[in-house]
Amino acid sequence: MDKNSLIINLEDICFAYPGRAPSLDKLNLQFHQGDRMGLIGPNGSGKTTLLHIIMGLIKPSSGRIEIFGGHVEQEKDFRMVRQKIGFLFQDADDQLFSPTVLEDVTFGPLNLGKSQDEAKAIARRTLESLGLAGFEDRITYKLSGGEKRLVSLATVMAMEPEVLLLDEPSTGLDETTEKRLVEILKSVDFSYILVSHNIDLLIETTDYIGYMISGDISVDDDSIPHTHRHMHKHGKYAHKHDLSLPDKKS
Amino acid sequence: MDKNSLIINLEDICFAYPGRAPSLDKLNLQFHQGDRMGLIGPNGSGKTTLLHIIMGLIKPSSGRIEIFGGHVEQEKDFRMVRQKIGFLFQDADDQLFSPTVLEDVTFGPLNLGKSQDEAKAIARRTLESLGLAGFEDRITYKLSGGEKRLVSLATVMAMEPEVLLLDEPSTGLDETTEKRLVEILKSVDFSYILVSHNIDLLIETTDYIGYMISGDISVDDDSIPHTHRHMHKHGKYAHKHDLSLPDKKS
Amino acid sequence: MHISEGVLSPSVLIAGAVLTTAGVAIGMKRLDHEEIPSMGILSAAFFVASLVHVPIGPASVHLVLNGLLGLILGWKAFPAILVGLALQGLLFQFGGLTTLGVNTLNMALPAVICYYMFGWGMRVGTKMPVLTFTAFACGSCAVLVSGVMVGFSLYFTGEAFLPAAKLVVVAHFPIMLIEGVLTAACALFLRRVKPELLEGHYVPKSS
Amino acid sequence: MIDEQFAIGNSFVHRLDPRVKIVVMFLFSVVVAVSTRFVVLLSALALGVCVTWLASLPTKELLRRLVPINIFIIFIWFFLPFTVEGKPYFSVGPLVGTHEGVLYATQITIKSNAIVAVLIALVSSTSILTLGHAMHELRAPKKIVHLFFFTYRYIHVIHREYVRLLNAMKIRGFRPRTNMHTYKTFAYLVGMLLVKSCDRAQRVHNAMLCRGFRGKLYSLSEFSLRTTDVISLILMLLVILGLGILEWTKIA
Ligand SMILES: Nc1ncnc2c1ncn2[C@@H]1O[C@H](COP(=O)(O)OP(=O)(O)OP(=O)(O)O)[C@@H](O)[C@H]1O
Ligand SMILES: Nc1ncnc2c1ncn2[C@@H]1O[C@H](COP(=O)(O)OP(=O)(O)OP(=O)(O)O)[C@@H](O)[C@H]1O
Ligand SMILES: [Mg+2]
Ligand SMILES: [Mg+2]
Repeated sequence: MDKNSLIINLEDICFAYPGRAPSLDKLNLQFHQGDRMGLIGPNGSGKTTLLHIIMGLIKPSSGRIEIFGGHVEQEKDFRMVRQKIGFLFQDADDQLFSPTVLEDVTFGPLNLGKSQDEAKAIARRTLESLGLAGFEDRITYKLSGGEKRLVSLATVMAMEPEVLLLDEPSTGLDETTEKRLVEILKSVDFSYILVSHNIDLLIETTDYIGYMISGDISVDDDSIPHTHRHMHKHGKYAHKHDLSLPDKKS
Repeated sequence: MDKNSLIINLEDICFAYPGRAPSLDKLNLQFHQGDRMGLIGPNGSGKTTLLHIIMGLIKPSSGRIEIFGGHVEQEKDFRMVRQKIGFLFQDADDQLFSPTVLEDVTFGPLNLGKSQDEAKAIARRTLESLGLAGFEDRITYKLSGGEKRLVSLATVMAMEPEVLLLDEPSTGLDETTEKRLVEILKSVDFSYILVSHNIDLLIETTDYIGYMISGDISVDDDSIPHTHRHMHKHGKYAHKHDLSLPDKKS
Repeated sequence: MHISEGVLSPSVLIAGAVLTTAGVAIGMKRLDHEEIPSMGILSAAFFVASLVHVPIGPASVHLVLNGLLGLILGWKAFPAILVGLALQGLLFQFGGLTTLGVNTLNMALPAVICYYMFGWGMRVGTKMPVLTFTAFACGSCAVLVSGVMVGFSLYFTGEAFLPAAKLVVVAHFPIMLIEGVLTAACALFLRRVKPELLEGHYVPKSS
Repeated sequence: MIDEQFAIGNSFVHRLDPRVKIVVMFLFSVVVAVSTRFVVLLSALALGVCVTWLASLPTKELLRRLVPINIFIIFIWFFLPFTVEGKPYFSVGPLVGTHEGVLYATQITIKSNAIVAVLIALVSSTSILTLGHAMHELRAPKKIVHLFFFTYRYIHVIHREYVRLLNAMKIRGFRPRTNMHTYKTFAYLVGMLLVKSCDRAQRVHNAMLCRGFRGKLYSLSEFSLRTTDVISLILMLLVILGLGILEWTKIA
């Protein structure tokens, strides 16, 4: 598949939860191989809904979904989609449902028809690549918040997807864990869509940012480099925009 | 009570969850009437634990707690504390348990011995002051994340406390709601302690910031004004440090 | 009330085990593989709810909620209660293996009976007073029947247990009242907040 | 509250294969539950004490855990001595306690404590997850084993939610009393827990779908019997068999 082929193509997607105003309203989205897209927008603007539509967890009331060049509509079409697109949920407790870390990470590969041994090998490899070697036999519910988030990421990556959808992966994480997550995202060569309220995080980890507002996305490509100068108290504390701006020393 | 009287005085507080390393380790804290204190620190450094100790939800293994000049130790001492100090939990959006907003906001006043009518009047007044007029009969469970957070704040404010403890009140909120929260905080004349990972928020809403690390606080008063200059893409999007810096136009 | 190990006669223990096995088998048959995670989560919720202690005068009792459980789960109450009791046994030693059958039966059968007797009151469109009444009746009857069944388990073990059995039943009366009130209030809450839960649509299934 | 203190340890009993422990515990419970002879019951109790000693469990905690069952036993002691017919033995006011009654109540007391002691020593010394896996290996129905796993997994999450709600009530001045306000509040609490659990069920289901879930659940578990496991199993089985023989043949 060439670098810039279209992976996700949504056309005029509409969706409303029963008895609600539309969450998605004639939404269009083109996402290409190699893209790293950020998505920001107010609470309730439909970001999570959009990701659920892509994964086939809810079905749009109208519109057309094409993924990897094929039209997807039925549950069985989405089975294929879910092998190729990994989805990191907002709450790690929802994603880690197995008793131990190893069981949780092997769950995906086993469902894809891998043997127990292959699945374990994949799991070990994935955990190691995220710096989680030695976590295999830890009990999932006893992990700390940050560890849970990273293990969740491992469960998704163990499916060896081509694209990742990340729904607010950094909420509630401190700077160290957040930084680790950012490093991981920068080092893997996935295409991904990252939803976050944190613009600094998005600027650092994505190539372009979509702004979602009342069920539609506007992508703004003319990223205008500009200069801020500012001054503030508490300069002694490490603070986020120090870390997030590659050119801060300019 | 004069402006600068000591409200919260913690001396050598130690606490450890069973089978864990100490979460608080000989912690000292003086908090005065009129103070607006920020608290920042890595995950697991004990910020939430500290607030729980102040509210008497967990009991320290050693150390002395004085609140409003009195030594508090027993559950019944803390009942008085809870009337005067309001606490917004870290996961504020899941601290609502009543079917409707009105029932939830009246819950506190009713427990304080107010009559139904008084409680309702207080609730209406509080909701209005937070811009939530008309929310009375909404089902709490069906509110959006941001609305839940604001209603939770209303439930706490309806107790008419003198001090507020806020545990990461802005996580998961979009900029609009976060700004609204900041406006509310700036407009009320409470003393408060605000825990957040977001230094910009703290700088904007508090007078001084405590840094919490492995169970102890260091307060750093020499806020050194300094200048950053930086440049980044996506300048067209409103972004957080634009809002948070009073002197950005300098 | 849990009956301790070593009290009941072998015949009562065996009867309890056999009937519980049958009940669990029926419950499991109605449970798809796909629903197991959801059922587990709901069972966990009931487990936690049963840790709630409510004051009654100077004492406090923990909730049973088998009426509510029956209303929501029907026959699936059997596996849910079996797993719940097994975990209680393992975590708090409230019971052991030989009495697991009898204890499950004593809680789950009333749940299922009440489901058939009062479940209709939860359906869409029933009026508030009807809902309140049926929910109250369901909550209190489930506890009453449980009490009576515990009494009979003792009585069938030996005539000598008769006075103890009677006292067990009487001791369930105040709990009945509380459970009735709680079940009714809870049903009203669910009706307002998430009615589908009362109408049997509580587990996600993929289409 | 929901922690497994006894599962931490490295005694001989802790290291036994969990399948052996389950089998032994099951057979032991059944044999003792149906036994009536004092020789058998006393040997069983002695055995129970031995096993708990082998597991080197903290005595205080052990005794604390024996409290719940013994409350029921004490309840029984108020009745049985007086209601079982037989030779008068003692009297309290108008009530006459019989010799047979006291013996019967004693028998129950010993049985109960023996069974629960072994239960604690063998089963509580194993983590619940390991037990689940062992049940799977012992061919317990798969659906039940998985239901057990999911319930156990989410008890912790939901318990945390419960504590959070309870704290939210506390800081708003709530004090449980015997009144409608209290009962209504607890009903809301339970209702909220159920509603949230339902939503969580939906989310977990979605997460599983995204990882290719099609109704099949897996368990990874590998236990291998070691020589000590086999020897202990045989030894324990012989002892239990001995108890059985003692009971039914009435020798000794
Ligand atoms: N399960 C649901 N049932 C009914 N309405 C829902 C449900 N989930 C979301 N909604 C509604 O759909 C709209 C879009 O919600 P969505 O969760 O997609 O927003 P979001 O952009 O992800 O917000 P956030 O930033 O808070 O995560 C909101 O108005 C929300 O209230
Ligand atoms: N209920 C609990 N049981 C056991 N350990 C706990 C519990 N709550 C917190 N801890 C532990 O206590 C320590 C302090 O936790 P605390 O929640 O106070 O940190 P925090 O500073 O609020 O972190 P965060 O920024 O993530 O909110 C952590 O190591 C945490 O793992
Ligand atoms: Mg969202
Ligand atoms: Mg915290």
